[in-house]
Amino acid sequence: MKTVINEQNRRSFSSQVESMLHDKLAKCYQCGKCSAGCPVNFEMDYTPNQIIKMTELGMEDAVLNSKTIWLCVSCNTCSTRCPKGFEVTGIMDVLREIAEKKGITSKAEKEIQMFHEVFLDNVKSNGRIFELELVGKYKLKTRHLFRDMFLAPKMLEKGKLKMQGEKISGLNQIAKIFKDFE
Amino acid sequence: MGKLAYYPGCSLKGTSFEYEVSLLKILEALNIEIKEISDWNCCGASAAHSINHNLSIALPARNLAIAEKDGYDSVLAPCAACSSRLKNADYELKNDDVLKKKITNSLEMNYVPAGMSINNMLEFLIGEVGKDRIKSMVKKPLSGLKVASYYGCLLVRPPKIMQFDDAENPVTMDELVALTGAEPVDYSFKTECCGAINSLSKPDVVMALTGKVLYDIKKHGADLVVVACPLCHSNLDVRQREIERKYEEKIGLPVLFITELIGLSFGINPKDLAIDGHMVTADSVLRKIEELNNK
Amino acid sequence: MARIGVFVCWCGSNIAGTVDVEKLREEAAKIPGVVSASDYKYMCSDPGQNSLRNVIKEQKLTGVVLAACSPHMHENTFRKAAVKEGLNPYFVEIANIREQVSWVHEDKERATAKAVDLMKMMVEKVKRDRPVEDVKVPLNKKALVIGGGISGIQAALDIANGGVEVILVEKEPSIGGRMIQLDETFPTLDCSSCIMTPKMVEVNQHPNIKLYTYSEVEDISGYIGNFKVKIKKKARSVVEKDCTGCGECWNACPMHKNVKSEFNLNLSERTAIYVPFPQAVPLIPVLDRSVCLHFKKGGKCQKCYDACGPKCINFDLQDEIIEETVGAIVASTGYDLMDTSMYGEYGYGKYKDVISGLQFERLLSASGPTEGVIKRPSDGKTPQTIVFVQCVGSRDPEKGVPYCSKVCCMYTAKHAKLFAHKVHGSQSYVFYIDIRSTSKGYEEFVRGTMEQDGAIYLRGRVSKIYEDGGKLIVKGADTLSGNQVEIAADMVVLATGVIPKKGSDKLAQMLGISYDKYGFYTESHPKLRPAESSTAGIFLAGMAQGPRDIPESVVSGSAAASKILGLFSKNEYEVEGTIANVNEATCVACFYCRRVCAYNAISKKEIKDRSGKVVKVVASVNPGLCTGCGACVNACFSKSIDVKGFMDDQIYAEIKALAI
Amino acid sequence: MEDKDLKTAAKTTDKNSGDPRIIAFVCNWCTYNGADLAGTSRMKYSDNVRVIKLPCTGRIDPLFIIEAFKKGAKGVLVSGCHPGDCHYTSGNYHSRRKYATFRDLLGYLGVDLNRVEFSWISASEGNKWVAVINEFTDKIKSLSGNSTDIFTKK
Ligand SMILES: Cc1cc2nc3c(=O)[nH]c(=O)nc-3n(C[C@H](O)[C@H](O)[C@H](O)COP(=O)(O)OP(=O)(O)OC[C@H]3O[C@@H](n4cnc5c(N)ncnc54)[C@H](O)[C@@H]3O)c2cc1C
Ligand SMILES: Cc1cc2nc3c(=O)[nH]c(=O)nc-3n(C[C@H](O)[C@H](O)[C@H](O)COP(=O)(O)OP(=O)(O)OC[C@H]3O[C@@H](n4cnc5c(N)ncnc54)[C@H](O)[C@@H]3O)c2cc1C
Ligand code: SF4
Ligand code: SF4
Ligand code: SF4
Ligand code: SF4
Ligand code: SF4
Ligand code: SF4
Ligand code: SF4
Ligand code: SF4
Repeated sequence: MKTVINEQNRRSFSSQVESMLHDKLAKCYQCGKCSAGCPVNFEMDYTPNQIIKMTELGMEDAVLNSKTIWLCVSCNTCSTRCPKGFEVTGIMDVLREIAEKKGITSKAEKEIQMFHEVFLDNVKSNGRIFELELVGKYKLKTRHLFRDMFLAPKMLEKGKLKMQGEKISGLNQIAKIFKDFE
Repeated sequence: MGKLAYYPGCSLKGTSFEYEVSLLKILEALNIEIKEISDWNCCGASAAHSINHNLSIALPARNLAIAEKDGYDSVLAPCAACSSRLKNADYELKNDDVLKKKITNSLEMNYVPAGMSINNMLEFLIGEVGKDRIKSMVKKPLSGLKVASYYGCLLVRPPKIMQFDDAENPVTMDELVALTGAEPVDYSFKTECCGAINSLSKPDVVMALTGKVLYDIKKHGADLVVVACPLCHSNLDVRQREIERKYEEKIGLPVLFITELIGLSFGINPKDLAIDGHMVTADSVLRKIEELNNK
Repeated sequence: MARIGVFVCWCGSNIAGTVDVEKLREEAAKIPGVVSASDYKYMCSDPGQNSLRNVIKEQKLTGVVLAACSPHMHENTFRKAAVKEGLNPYFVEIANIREQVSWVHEDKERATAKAVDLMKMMVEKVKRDRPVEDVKVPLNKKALVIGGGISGIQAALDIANGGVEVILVEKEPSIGGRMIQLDETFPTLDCSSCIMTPKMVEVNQHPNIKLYTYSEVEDISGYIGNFKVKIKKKARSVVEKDCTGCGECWNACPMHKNVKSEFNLNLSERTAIYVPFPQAVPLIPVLDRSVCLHFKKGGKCQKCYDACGPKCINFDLQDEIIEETVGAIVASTGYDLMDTSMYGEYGYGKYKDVISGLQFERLLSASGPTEGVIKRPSDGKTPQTIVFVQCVGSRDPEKGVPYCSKVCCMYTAKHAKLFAHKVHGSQSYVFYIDIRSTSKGYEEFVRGTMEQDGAIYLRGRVSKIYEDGGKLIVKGADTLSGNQVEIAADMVVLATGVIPKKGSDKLAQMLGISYDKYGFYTESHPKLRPAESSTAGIFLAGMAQGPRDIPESVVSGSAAASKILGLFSKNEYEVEGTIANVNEATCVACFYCRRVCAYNAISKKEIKDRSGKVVKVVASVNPGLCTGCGACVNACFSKSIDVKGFMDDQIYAEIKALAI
Repeated sequence: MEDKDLKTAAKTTDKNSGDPRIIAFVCNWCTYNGADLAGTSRMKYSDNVRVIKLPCTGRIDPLFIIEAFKKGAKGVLVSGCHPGDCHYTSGNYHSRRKYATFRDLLGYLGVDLNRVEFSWISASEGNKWVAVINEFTDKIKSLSGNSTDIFTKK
């Protein structure tokens, strides 16, 4: 891989990330401890420390289209062990948020991205999660109709899946929150 | 003990109803009253902070603000994810004045950060209830039962926000296990991540992570696992059969909520604790308890 | 009445080319108090100096101003000339009209105007000069060295060989410090005890060295040339002069199972009466009363006493306090390793086979608990695979310290090398972030570990270590390949960072020297006075100043020694007289001055009347310690303290001379 | 000292704002040598500055600054060694800590803080000395030259 650094783009991207993150990219000294402990590192295309360096170098496209940012499950193992106290988990949040705002759809990990979107839609319309609806909508969207569905009968039998969701009465407040922050 | 608010969160009203049932049962036995926050909303769980930071603070903030308005000074959030989101929101509101202003404006409610004590299930049991009180209620000590405590990520990390136990070697749940008379089992992956929210969208990854934890627990000779998080529970319990099939090795580890284990030691009928609600049946555990009691 | 002479120098055309020297002379002549104003081509030349001397003599000058080059060039020259005519050297002031006027400005009129200003300032200053006498402090030519590691030993030997008496105080039962715990030493792999033991013996036998082991400094007062020291010699319960070191006592002692050996870092046990290691100097045991059955069980046991031929065990011996007076001190108290149990993810303390670098040294050492055979603490098996983790505790501001411990890159390379030499077919893996191998032969040494001895280096930190089936699984990163790796190891050695010896901050407070936030002693100047502390007469050596290896510790020990020998080459210590001075009449004893003085130069002084009753307490400046920095002057609200040569009235006069 | 001493001496600088008098309090070890270096390197800089040498910036008293303004200076520079390079262990740490308090005090006394400058110039920074003097002089020239306005800030 070869990267030609465009100083202007590099600065604007890295400073956007830094200001959302409230942390400095230069703090990371690339020891790799974050990546070593990351539970999902085996699936990632770039390791967390690479994502940090790439962000510093302004490799915006590669970073925002990476699998890594969507695979991260925010377990905070990285940030907790980082010797420099760098917000590794935070940078993943920030990059996902930027990708989302830019309308970038992850090619490799669109299901994860979609799950988050469907989840928030569910919150928006009910104020709470109605799991059956959530799962249904998600399955419809991703067209993975049958995957996981074999669990449903047993879960129903155990009383784990409710047929009726609850809606809260302050839905207008929830709508306002979404309007203000979406 | 001040006025105690209860934030159940969505899972306890759905897939993890066993958690709520058992929790209410043991609190009843302990004679402790908690009240659900009125008209609470979903905290946004992992989805909100994954793609919208401000939303991930605003959603839980509404619940905290309602609790404050209603005069509570302590919230119990049994779901580890919910308690984590509530603590995160509290932390951010405390440290980011600009955001705090935006959010309280949007909510049209005030909230004083750090004014409320936000407790996960374990903190609540150890801190608000107290070891002595729990111990005094143990009618049927579970001695001889080997129990592995699985903490996962959300209870302990990030430590600067969670302010709970040791992030690498937590012991609180083990202490509670010991109170029931059971024997805590030490193993290597107490705080290793189970894959959490990606359960539906990335089942293979989740099975790999959860499998690793389960097989390690198995190897260390536990009879069962206890958890304090619906997400952990659903990955360890609901997915267990599939994991066995995938890795072609039996696990057969019942996964109980810590509240259920405590309920059993209180002598509460397993049915009343909804222990039959799990996908991996807990019969083996119940049988072992009977055997040990008869000895 | 002031009689000032002003001498304007042309410096050839260097000054005269830009400054109107005649005008300058004329202006000088107009100033009240100036009785002579002259100019000359080269004031610093012999004829120039002679004319200066002549005018001083003939005009009976009370002060001299030279408008010439920078005082840093020729102030001394002119002062010496003035002294020859009986003038106090501090009555010579220089107006710097070359470096700060003629060489930096071009407009002749304006440059001349500035030169006039500078000259006037100096005239006003010199009018207010008071005679300053250089202070002479008598020196007790005896040195105290605190800490008998390699740096302290080196300092003590160098001083003693220079013919000066030395007192060496070591708090452990034996001298040797950390170095004697090491196996072979990088970069040349000499056996540590082979090169260390002779030095230890030499210390013990040197006629100029008085050795106090198992002793600590209790109190220090005084100043350069005259420190009063109280040394507590802890009771060994053994009469030293009679003991032959035969070992009958410790062989007889029943307490050999449950006391962990400090020297072997808990990897073996020792008896209640013990020497820390067989080559201890002095070879005299210490009876550890905290575990001895005689003391714990009311006199039940006295097996050691029975076994001892010369009957030199005495259960009733008490701590002794010894008082000494010395002229200079070396602080060489060395280091400790960090406690890595704060790394829950590495399982130090939980997994027996996760050990520190210093523990590994003991496993390597032929005189160690395994007689040099590398064995796992858990089951005694020889490991085939060892993972070394560098920078544990160091470079980790979150859990440890931000600094680099400097020696661990090298000792890890050494460990991997020695492991390869001792266990054939074995494999070591080293996790590192950067390799710091910057002294002579070091980089080659590390390369050798990789290229000849086959250690595999992975660039990255380790995130977690856990046990699985008798193996330690090490989860680390290799950022170069971009991979996460897991290695199943038999043993893990943590390259634990170094911190100052416990209690070094307390000792620093007692000595009145400054130390950084970690507890390392700070040098008087980090580059140019690395052997000196902030306090005159107290010198530094070894790891107590900061991470360093043996060669550097030796160099610093020698440096401290040579500073002391230099100091002691005279009978008195001379201090420039431009130091602080207290007006006892106005001092109100608030001691704000003492708080700001970084050199501990201010003390309380009691003024007594004839009957010996204290009538007043005032601040008193210790000329041996004061540097004349002037910080105290501003702290004093009653204006009772001033620095000679830079008195308040002089500075105000200079400002006033510039009034427009 | 008697004021008439001065009256006999020639006025050397104009009173008008175009030619302000600047007094620099510098330490003997670093900045004074830095200024000397500018000289030995024959660099050129504004001739409005008059240097007063002190042992250390730790010796500097806020009243010196006030006095300098009272005696007609339009700007005051304080310059010493870089932190950590102080000839005296911690002299300039003291003064650095003091500067914050200094500024407060000067502000309280009504001194226009634009007219007081603190800097660190080492013995090897002849060029920095030149730059600091030139920039500071320009800055002072750009401020109004009326001496009263130095003290009349609320
Ligand atoms: C694992 C490891 C391996 C190493 N290997 C090498 C190597 O191969 N080559 C190399 O060059 N360097 C090596 N080093 C570095 C080397 O150990 C140090 O550079 C050296 O020991 C420093 O000597 P010192 O005299 O300054 O301190 P120390 O050896 O610590 O000596 C200080 C002495 O002062 C005594 N003391 C402390 N406080 C007091 C007090 N208040 N009163 C009286 N006495 C006191 C202590 O008991 C001790 O005896 C290694 C370090 C480690 C940790
Ligand atoms: C680019 C660079 C930057 C550096 N920056 C720093 C820094 O920021 N901080 C730091 O601590 N160190 C720094 N250093 C290192 C520093 O320069 C050296 O440590 C230091 O100068 C060594 O001093 P020395 O007296 O040993 O040698 P030198 O400075 O080389 O002095 C040797 C002298 O001996 C003379 N000489 C040689 N042969 C003879 C002979 N036969 N007869 C008579 N005279 C002879 C030479 O002319 C010379 O004057 C830097 C080095 C470099 C290359
Ligand atoms: S652990 Fe911290 S310092 Fe190390 S690479 Fe990751 S973010 Fe950077
Ligand atoms: S928070 Fe994300 S990047 Fe960090 S360790 Fe967990 S999954 Fe990996
Ligand atoms: S037996 Fe006596 S002489 Fe021998 S070492 Fe012990 S104390 Fe010394
Ligand atoms: S008296 Fe104490 S030191 Fe002596 S042999 Fe008995 S236990 Fe050991
Ligand atoms: S010497 Fe090497 S191992 Fe030690 S702290 Fe420095 S870089 Fe890390
Ligand atoms: S040779 Fe110089 S640049 Fe390279 S590692 Fe060594 S000190 Fe650093
Ligand atoms: S500050 Fe002044 S008055 Fe106070 S003790 Fe010191 S010299 Fe005396
Ligand atoms: S001049 Fe400096 S060293 Fe001397 S007493 Fe005052 S503050 Fe201390």
